[in-house]
Amino acid sequence: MINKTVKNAQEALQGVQDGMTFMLGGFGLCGIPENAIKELLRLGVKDLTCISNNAGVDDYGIGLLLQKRQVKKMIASYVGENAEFERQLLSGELDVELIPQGTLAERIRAGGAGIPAFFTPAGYGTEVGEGKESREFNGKMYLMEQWLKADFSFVKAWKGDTAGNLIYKGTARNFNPMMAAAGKITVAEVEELVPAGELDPNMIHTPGIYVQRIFQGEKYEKRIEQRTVRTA
Amino acid sequence: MINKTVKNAQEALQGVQDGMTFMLGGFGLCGIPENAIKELLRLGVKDLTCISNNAGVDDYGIGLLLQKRQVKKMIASYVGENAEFERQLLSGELDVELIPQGTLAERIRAGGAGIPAFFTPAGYGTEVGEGKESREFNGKMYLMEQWLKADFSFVKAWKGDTAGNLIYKGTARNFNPMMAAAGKITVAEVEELVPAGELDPNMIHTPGIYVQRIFQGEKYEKRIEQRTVRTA
Amino acid sequence: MALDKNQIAKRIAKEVKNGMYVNLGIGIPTLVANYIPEGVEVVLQSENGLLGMGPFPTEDKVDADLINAGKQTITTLPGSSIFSSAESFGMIRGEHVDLTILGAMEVSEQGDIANWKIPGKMVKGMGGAMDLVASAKNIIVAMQHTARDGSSKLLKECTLPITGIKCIKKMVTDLAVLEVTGEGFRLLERAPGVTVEEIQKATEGRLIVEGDIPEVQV
Amino acid sequence: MALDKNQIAKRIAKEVKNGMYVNLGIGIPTLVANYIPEGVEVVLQSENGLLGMGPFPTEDKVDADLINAGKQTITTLPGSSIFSSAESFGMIRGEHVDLTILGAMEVSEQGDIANWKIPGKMVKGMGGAMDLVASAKNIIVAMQHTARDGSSKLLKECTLPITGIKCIKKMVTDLAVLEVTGEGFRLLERAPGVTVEEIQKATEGRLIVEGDIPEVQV
Repeated sequence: MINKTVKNAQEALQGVQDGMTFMLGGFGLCGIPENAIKELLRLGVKDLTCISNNAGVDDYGIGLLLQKRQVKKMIASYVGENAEFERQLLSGELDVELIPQGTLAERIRAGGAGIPAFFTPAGYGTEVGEGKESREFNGKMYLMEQWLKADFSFVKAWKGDTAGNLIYKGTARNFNPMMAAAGKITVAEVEELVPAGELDPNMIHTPGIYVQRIFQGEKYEKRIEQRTVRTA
Repeated sequence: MINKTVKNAQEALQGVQDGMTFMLGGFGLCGIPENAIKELLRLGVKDLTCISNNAGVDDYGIGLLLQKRQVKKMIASYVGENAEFERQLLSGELDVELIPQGTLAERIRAGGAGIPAFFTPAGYGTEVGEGKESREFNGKMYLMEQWLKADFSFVKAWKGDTAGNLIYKGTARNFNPMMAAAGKITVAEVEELVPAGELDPNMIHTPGIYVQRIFQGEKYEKRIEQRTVRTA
Repeated sequence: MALDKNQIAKRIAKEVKNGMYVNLGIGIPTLVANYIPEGVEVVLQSENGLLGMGPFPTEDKVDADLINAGKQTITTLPGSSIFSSAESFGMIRGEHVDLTILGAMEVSEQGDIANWKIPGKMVKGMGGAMDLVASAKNIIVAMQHTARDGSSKLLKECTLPITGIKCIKKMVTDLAVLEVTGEGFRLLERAPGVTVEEIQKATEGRLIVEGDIPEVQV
Repeated sequence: MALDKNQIAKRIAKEVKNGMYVNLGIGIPTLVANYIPEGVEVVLQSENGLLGMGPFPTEDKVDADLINAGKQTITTLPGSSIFSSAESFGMIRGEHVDLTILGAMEVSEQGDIANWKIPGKMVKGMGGAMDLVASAKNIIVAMQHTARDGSSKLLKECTLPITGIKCIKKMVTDLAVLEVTGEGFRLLERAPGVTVEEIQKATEGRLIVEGDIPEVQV
């Protein structure tokens, strides 16, 4: 099997440049590529377009890239956890495209699956539909939405093998599988990297064909945004 | 959790009527809903529209429904293993719509996922594209294809639980997951039915929401079309 | 007396029928889960990718990799399943989810809803709300009848950027239970002790009152 | 002497580069797997939903639930993955598969291919062929240069219903290796002992011959 292993984040991000478009997996801070983000901070690349469901929080995740003004444009569905984001947006420093979450997920899936456009009812009749083609099917109105692709996709999985196969854990799956398929170069970081053959072929969430580089992350903080518990 | 269990194929197929549109999972004879097909034969419903990648072989799978003249129209991608099929088609007894395999898979996926239409390059410039809208994206030509849905979907899985969650085995997965989502009523038959809670939520191929009725099949013949072996 | 948040949730819980798959929005809708009647089996969908959302975890079971759409730590239940965001919204868009309960800033008498943006003031994004309202067969809005300044949130036309058009069918506010008919808000029930006149006053859009209006039973 | 099926497969195997994901059609293309050079690591995709197709099983390992697109029983390899048909064709349509090798009945000098239907005679369906030829970055056709009656299969225009337009880039026949340029078939190599004149005679479409044409090395 083709071996996709690289040593670390530094090697995995070779070729990353100013002005590129990136996809970053995760929902809130759950399932984000923590090590790739750290490396992007270290590299200091700027004028980035970042596609991610959220924009992190002020002091973690994509929020760190915003703090360092590395992001020119953000494409997301919900950015409510980030005051610095809101400040940059309202001041005009940051260009933002807000997309319904399902449309975002499907546009990314379409990018990976070679589907240049599709129709969805989400956003019809709202400002999301402005300037977009709309059409009726079976008496209901739909908007035409186009695929999204990226120069690099950064995804995070629970386990991965040297062939690039990935398994996610819990709701840390979220946008990661679609993004893995939609990147020209997909960098997967995993909590545990195992030799090809250790993962059950029947239980792979992301087939290795989508992953160009894989490495085991040095450390995962896995910060929790809303720690909610009940008494036993 | 909502319990989707029914006793057997007979109970699972209640409501099946002449003239309905069915989806049947499987690729060749691999992963076909053997028990549902047997029950359809017993019920003798006719004028059916069947959507399935293949049409079985002369004496098994959907081929049995063809023998009994229960099928009015077949929507498939490849029907080469079935002489009776070819006879009925060439004689005009059977109406057939042949669809590129990827387009078929995606139209069914679209039906389940609420996407009325999408663009694909497959079939552009061929007779498949006749009468269909075509459009250029990024310098390449695409056809617009519409969703497929069914009155009943019959799918076959390896393991299932009472909540309707399904796990397929090997390449018996094929069209089953998309069809499970595209049926108004989806009937899942499984080799082993277990109580909710026994399957790992992280390893479910088809979430239970798509399945209305589930039962453990009485028997699986699992006929092999091309038994190919090597000497050890 | 106007209903409090828990009473609104309790009233909405009566609309939840056995065997339903339900998506609950953030805020009052989340509380609905606490009032599902005994014997009514429902499955909660969390649009970030979970079917069969369980209660919050005990301290020792907290898992950063298991959160709901409100980013709260949660648990699974026997029979739960986990999937990608594309699958999750396929489920929503494909109308497999039977009921969506969500909050709103404004609802119009045509059933338009606004709940995602206050121009120049609040820009958080729509998250999954536009997909949910454009797709659900059955949507119930939980909200306060009026804003803090007393102005009505049940309008002829929404003034805020809308989330979806002609989609809201039913509403439970602190003052009333209403059906949105496309021609106005049909008053179904009123909060205990609240008069039709008070509800009329708090409703800018057309209020349809026919016959005797019973009190909400909670 | 014309190449036999195994020699055609062997010649095509030279086009397979290290690190490629490859989809092999039924017939001669399947044989290519036997000739991948040592040290060239490739992954075979089977469009029914398998990446990392292994060899045929030994008798005791035959599994009815593990077949390839030709319905043959097969095996997995360490690092294989299994997925649905929608995912499989997403992979193909999204151009993640690097190389497609398939058979043809006719190829035109524009690169059109016909391989799925003979009107009134053979109606088997296109299976995955239309998706593969419409999507692949790199397609090689393996075929006989002429039909049994001696008529050419390399034509100005296809006479049979086509599978895809302007998609074939390279061909290996029993007589020659050719590049399809859009303006004609550029002759790259000829089968050992076969003359350019013989190839010219067997080619109805425009044959482009420039300089010395070497013999195929197999």
